[in-house]
Amino acid sequence: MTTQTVTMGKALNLGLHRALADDDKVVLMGEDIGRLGGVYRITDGLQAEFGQRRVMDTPLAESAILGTAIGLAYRGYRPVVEIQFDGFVYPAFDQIVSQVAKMHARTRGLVKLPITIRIPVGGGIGSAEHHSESPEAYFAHTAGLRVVSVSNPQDACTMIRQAIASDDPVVFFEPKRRYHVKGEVDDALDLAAAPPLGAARVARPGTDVTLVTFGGLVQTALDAAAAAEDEGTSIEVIDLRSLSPVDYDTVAASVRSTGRVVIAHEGPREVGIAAEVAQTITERCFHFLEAAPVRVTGHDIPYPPSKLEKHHLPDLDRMLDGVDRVLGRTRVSA
Amino acid sequence: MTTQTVTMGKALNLGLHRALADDDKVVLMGEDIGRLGGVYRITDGLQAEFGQRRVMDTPLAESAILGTAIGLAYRGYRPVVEIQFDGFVYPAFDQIVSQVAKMHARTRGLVKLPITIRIPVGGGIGSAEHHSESPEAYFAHTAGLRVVSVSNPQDACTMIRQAIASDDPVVFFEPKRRYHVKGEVDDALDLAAAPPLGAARVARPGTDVTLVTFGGLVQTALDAAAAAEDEGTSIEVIDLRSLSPVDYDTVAASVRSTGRVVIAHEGPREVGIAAEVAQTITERCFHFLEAAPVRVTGHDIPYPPSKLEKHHLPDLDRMLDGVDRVLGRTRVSA
Amino acid sequence: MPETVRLLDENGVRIPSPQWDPLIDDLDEAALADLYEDMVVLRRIDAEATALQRQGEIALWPPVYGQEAAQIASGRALRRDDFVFGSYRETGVAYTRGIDPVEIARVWRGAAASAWNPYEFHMATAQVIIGAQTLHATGYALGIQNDGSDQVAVTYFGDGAMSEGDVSEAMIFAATYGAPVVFFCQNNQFAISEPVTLQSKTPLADRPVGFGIPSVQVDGNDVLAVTAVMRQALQRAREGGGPTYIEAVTYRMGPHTTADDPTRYRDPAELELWGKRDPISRLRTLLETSGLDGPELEARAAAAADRVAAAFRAGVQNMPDPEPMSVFDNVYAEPHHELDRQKNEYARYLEGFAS
Amino acid sequence: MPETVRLLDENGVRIPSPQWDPLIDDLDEAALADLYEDMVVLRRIDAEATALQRQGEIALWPPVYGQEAAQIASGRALRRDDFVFGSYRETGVAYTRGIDPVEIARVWRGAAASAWNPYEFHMATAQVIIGAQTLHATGYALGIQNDGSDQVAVTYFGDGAMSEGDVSEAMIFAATYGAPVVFFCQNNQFAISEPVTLQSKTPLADRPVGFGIPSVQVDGNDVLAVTAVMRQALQRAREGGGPTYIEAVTYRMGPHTTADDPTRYRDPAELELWGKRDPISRLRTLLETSGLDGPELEARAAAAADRVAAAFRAGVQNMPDPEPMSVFDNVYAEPHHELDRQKNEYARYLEGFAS
Ligand SMILES: Cc1ncc(C[n+]2csc(CCOP(=O)(O)OP(=O)(O)O)c2C)c(N)n1
Ligand SMILES: Cc1ncc(C[n+]2csc(CCOP(=O)(O)OP(=O)(O)O)c2C)c(N)n1
Ligand SMILES: [Mg+2]
Ligand SMILES: [Mg+2]
Repeated sequence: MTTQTVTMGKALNLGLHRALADDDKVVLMGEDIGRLGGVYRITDGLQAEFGQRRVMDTPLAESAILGTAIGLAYRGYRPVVEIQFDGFVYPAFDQIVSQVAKMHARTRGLVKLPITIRIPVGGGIGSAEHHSESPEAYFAHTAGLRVVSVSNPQDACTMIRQAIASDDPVVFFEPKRRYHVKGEVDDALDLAAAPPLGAARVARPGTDVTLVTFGGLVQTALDAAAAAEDEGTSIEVIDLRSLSPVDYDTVAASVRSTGRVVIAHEGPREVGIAAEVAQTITERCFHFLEAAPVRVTGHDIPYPPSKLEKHHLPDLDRMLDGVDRVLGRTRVSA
Repeated sequence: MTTQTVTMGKALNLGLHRALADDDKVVLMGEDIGRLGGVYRITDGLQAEFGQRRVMDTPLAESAILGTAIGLAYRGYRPVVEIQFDGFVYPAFDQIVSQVAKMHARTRGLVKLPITIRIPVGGGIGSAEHHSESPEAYFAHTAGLRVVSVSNPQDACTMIRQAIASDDPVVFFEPKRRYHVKGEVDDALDLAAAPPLGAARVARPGTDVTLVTFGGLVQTALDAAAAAEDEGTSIEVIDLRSLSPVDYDTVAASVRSTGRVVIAHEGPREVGIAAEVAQTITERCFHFLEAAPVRVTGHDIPYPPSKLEKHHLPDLDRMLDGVDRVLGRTRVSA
Repeated sequence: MPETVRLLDENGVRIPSPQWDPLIDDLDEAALADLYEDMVVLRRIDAEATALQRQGEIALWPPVYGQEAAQIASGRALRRDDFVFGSYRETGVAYTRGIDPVEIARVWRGAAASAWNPYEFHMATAQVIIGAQTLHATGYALGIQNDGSDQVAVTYFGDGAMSEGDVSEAMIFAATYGAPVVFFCQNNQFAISEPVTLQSKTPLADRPVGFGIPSVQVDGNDVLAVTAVMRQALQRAREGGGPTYIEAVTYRMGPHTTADDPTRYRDPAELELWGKRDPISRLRTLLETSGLDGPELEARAAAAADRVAAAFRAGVQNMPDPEPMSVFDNVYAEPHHELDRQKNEYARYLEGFAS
Repeated sequence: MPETVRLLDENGVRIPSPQWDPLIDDLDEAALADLYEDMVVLRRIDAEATALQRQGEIALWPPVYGQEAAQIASGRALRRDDFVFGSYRETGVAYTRGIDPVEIARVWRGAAASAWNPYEFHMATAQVIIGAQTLHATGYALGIQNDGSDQVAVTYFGDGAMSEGDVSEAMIFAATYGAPVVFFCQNNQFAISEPVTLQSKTPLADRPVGFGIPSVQVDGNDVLAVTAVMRQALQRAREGGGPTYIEAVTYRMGPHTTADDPTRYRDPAELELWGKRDPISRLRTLLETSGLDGPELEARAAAAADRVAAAFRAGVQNMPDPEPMSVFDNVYAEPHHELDRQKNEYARYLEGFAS
């Protein structure tokens, strides 16, 4: 085992590198991913090493990136597509929803589309309009796709390899605000031995409240749990990792023991991921619930200008406020 | 008051006619809507009467239809756009999500986009792939849009007029399977006196279970309620009419009295409308709930070939099964 | 804009062309008679399908009627291992690939989401989203290029499709990478009710030129010309010359689908005019002129059409409905616990009725 | 492809043109000196913004550096009631419309989602989704047409945008309806790191021709030529002649935005080459040749730039942060009970901290 301490961005780079090295059917496609190495440098150095056919700078057209990835997959390739920012995935929505998601069912399993759609996601980075979106719910609602969101360097490295290895299309969310955070990474981990792509993770055990989140908010949830502990509340933090399907066994087991659940995400609340998780948990754990599940989410508004994003994004205080609400307390804030 | 008995399709035609006659800023745009009058003849005769500038056959490009509608709205027009079938809205998704939904907030209210996006929706019509989709959740999740779904001729006629009159963009779903069903329609109803666009309607009062649905399934729910009455169960049927925002006052009032709620729709379950309605009701009525809210929905699959659509779509039996489940009974079917 | 390539005029008279003739000099009478038979069979499949639709055996059918030469000649020009990505109106192309029309009807009957095995026939299943397949073909062509193969990807689409952003993007990608793909546009003059003049005031074949793609307009009702231009395009792609666009100018003699009523929007005089440009009778005249026995030719083709039609009808009528629980199949390639759960729930629900 | 229109060469020497000169014969020295000053001021705004970004006053800035002639000359050619739909890199065009650069910086500071009032300046606020605005302009032009007005809609976009399906669709719609819209493409050779050759191997100005739209390529660093072609295009649109495409060939001398490092992908020799084609010094030479006092001209422009820069800097530095609760404003034009509820919840939550 060879571990190194790297940022999450570098961990993704290592994972992509290994996928390219392991399987010559893997090709990377996207805007500015080749010579520049991507605006976040996630693909840095890969074109130089693997050449322009394996790491393709494409013309500026997202629908075409997905559409040609489908054709490549049709021929046996495993395309890994980068959407430059979350807000630029919508021009490709038709190809994703009507083609990528439906092809395997349409062809009765004859045509597999092992396409990985990498999307830098979410806010908290002080960026411009369309650069801080959280479109996870659109994809989780779409049958035929798998949707994951990574929260730390080791998961980023392992899960990108698993996503590429999966015979299903995977929408792979990378929270931008975590790109620069470092951690220990073994980029040669045996994929079969690693937790499967669909498994949630108890990021911190606790007994009073279950706090479910994913991606960029996992660290916030851990911080909230640490803060709550000082106040005498024990929070179990679950990192969903997979948003579709959700690993409900892990979530339900926790809620059966705590009786209370808070679900947090950056994306809008209405018909969002938290609604789904909350209702499914209500269905499966109704008699264990001491209180209605609480959602701590972005508001139902277009992403605000960055000076105001802190008033949109769930932070430690809003998570603790949610915890208080699910505990039936009215929080008196610091 | 001048009422006539017409199909829901004709009721829409009458509503569009009145909107065109009342306001010369109203323009209709879409594929085959002019000379042909639309594949469902909803715009039949309108081009002949109002001319090619008011009722425009457009080139075959959905993104452009929405994009140019935005430009027209920018200049003070009130475009009514027809998407030929539910499955063809995705090429326009970017313009809808990134422009239509966000423009008013982006420009601090300076630019209004009173665009109505008409979408024939749903299954049960024995049609081909992409012709029976239920994409409501994608739009209800999108802040900045209003989303409605009509279930009967009078609502169709009145609500299309209200949608066009609204200064907000409205995604207007028309369940295809109801186009041919007739009812009494007054197409000159005073819009101010009519129930507002956002209001739900108790379609049938009842005491044991609240059955919430919309669009094409309202009649099914009424039939289920009638059948259940014979078995001694009193179902209150709520026609949501507006999917975003949902009129939770009406739904919550019902659930507070029944203690049990079933939500039914054709679209996929995961992160669907029913998840949102269920969770919001759980939040607002937790202590009134005798059982977890039950969802009766399409499966999380691509819409199946039409010979199998009856195994995907909620029907009377599946609704009654849901009612039994929320009542804690195990249904013994006929 | 180059002129429209035409090698056989509307009256079945051969128009010699030093440029194009060498590309079809192997097309002897036997080969032409085969093309004739293919077209007759195809027209019969359409007629049979239309009848089956009227009888309620299938829900819908999009006829190829009028476009037989465009589809048969271009399809026959392909090598077996070339790969086709078409729309929903490519019965003729599918026929040239050896695909059983029963499989096509399976979809229109609502018994399957798609039909044949794409890898068996080197043809993707039908695409309903207008223009989407042009990108798939371009991507497939990039794969061919990566593999160093001399196969060609061929995409079929309509005049209406030319307006969809996807089709422009496909040409842009194909041009940028010099991908071995042929864009075969059947300009049948209509997108449902909309005349092609609504998609463009200028010839559609001008567009690819703007993207840097060689473009040729061809009389789509002329088997010889279609064969020639298609062979040239394939050859160019095989030799690394990149994409070509072909616009086959033809006419949709039937309705958009069996659900359509073209009398609402179509000029009868136009229909009559195009009826005189029929691809089948034109070829028949040529064959007769070159000495073949017309009635014999016709009888042989009719016999073949009868055989195909009978098998087609029988296949459709005997088609079983799919299994209810199959709605859950193949949504994912790998295990999916949540969908399994839904599947089990629904199975239990169905069992409730059995008991 | 017609040749590139150029009326002022790289050394500031006037190239006479019987075709184009009549379109600019009113441009006397005073008018040219104004254009010169505009360009100097614009370059200064860029420099100031870049400094403000370094100082953390704004988060990001997309410089126009190098593209001054393309934006100033085309913007100055517009009538006040023409309506502009641009991208995020149109500081110069906005300047010609009278828009305060402070408003532009407000957005890049993250203090507002958009800046000025579109109806006050007849210019839509910045568009970040590449190419989307070309459709808005086309739709607006359809409205102009309906109204029987002789206004023109003008859309600005980049070489990279030419690949997005929306831009092709916009040209298709504009051509079909003969909409009074000018497509103004600033080919600054790059889409972030990607050279224009990745978007197209052939000249971008060929594409509109394929859509049936008159197309002209112009030296984008030549104020005279840009003025001439823009005036012609506007005139055509006003007279009912429909859309025109203009490709202004220029160069992005700076980074894509202040966050970009162009040394990773750009050839220094190319940069140097384009530095010699500078639009400002070229015009200055012309003015000097025609007898104007260079240093005086420069001093006057510098003074104007100083004034604008000082006001700009002060405006940005004194910009207040927006109100927290304003995130809920204007999501809808009409009352929305659910959002009001969320707003009230959040207000109560914030009040909790105050207590
Ligand atoms: C994205 C999309 N929009 C709309 C439709 C509805 N539709 C089906 S066929 C058709 C016309 C297609 O015309 P053309 O491309 O000329 O092909 P043809 O039917 O003439 O073969 C339309 C608008 C669709 N299938 N997909
Ligand atoms: C739909 C979309 N995809 C990707 C991006 C990211 N992006 C921002 S600017 C840019 C390059 C644009 O190049 P060009 O059109 O030439 O304009 P320029 O920046 O050179 O002015 C890209 C890819 C975006 N903003 N929108
Ligand atoms: Mg057609
Ligand atoms: Mg550029």
